[in-house]
Amino acid sequence: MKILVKFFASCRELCGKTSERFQLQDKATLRDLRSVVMSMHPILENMRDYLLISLNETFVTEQTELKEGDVVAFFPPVSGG
Amino acid sequence: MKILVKFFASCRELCGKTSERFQLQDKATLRDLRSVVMSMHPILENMRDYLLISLNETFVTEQTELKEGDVVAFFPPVSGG
Amino acid sequence: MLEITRDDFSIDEIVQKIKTEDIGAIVSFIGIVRGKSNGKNVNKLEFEAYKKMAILQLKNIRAETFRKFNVNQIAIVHRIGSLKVSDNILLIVVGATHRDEAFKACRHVLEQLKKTLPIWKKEFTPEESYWIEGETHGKDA
Amino acid sequence: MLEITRDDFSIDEIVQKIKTEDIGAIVSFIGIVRGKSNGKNVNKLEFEAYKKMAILQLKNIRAETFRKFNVNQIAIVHRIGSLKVSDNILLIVVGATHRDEAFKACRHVLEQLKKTLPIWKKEFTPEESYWIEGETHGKDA
Repeated sequence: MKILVKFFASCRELCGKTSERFQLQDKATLRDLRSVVMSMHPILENMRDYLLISLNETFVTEQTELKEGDVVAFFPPVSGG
Repeated sequence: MKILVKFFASCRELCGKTSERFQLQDKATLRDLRSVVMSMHPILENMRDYLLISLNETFVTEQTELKEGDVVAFFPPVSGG
Repeated sequence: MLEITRDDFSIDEIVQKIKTEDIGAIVSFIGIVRGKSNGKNVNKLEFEAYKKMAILQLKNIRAETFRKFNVNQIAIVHRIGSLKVSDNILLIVVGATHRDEAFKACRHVLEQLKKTLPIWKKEFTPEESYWIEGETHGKDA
Repeated sequence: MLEITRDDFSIDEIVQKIKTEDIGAIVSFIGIVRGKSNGKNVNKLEFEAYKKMAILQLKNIRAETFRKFNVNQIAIVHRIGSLKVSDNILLIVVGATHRDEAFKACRHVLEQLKKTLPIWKKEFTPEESYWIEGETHGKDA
């Protein structure tokens, strides 16, 4: 299945792109996707401890299984307001 | 000495006037003035317990001595805001 | 800016006026005429002020708030005269470097003003009219 | 009214829009670009949003605030893009029958938004630029 990954703020700048498509096996979880993304963009390791990941615009656990068409986003802690 | 007394809100309506001049003896206090005003306007007795009195736009004790030209005001507890 | 006035105010204008480079947070309070008071319909309110003393009190409240809170700007406008439902009555605008002080100071100004500002409100219902008298006596100011 | 926009806002307009006969108190918060941050001069800020998620988060915050506080209206506008010193960043407007709930709810919206709204701020000083990253991780939303 194909998953669209978006990058925001410092993640966007570190990866050098606003989004990227990843091909994953069926039943892959958010944690699996995270590993794939991190191996493609090892620079994100620097912010591993506080990186946030959303699935379809909400926060879910990393055990959540993905499905075709899902939109995942990687970003740092928010700083609006 | 002559003292100007102003009335506001319900005090103004009860007394039927916005201000009145009172003639007092030298060294008269705010308490003396209060007695004179109350005897001229006994209807104010109804609000005796919560009537507020200011002297030259500030709150002072009733023992304060008055002097020529002082402006005193009688009014109920405030309700602005 | 401290005003007792018959005129309505623009929050945008006052916010613009008080802005400085130090201000990161502005908290404002607007008091508005409600259509009901204690279950009764209200047609209008009339506000009467002891204007000279009210301006003095606003200065006292502002000075005391500057002493208590780390804020940069305080503007207060209280309207008087006849006001109808949904009309603005009161505006308090507080500008500070940080949000916590701005919130606390704005609330503080409001509570002090409700206790000590010599302004009185008369409510007009379809049947009658009566003065509203505050619970506290203002002598703690 | 919940908006993530490049445009500036008018507080007067939004206050006018949310007024109803029940509302006696409106508390608003405006966040503004300061000229200094941690002692450094700031030339401008840039705000980036995950817009779709941000709107969803604003809806969540509004719904949760309505559950927790007795307030009638909540409007939130957060600007994005490049903002200079003294520009408005954020507006929160809360209308309620009484002042206490309006103050508490406005503050609550602000604190929730600072923790969970997916918007990021980049500071530009004369020498450099860097992303500001929040201390909390948003997962408690």
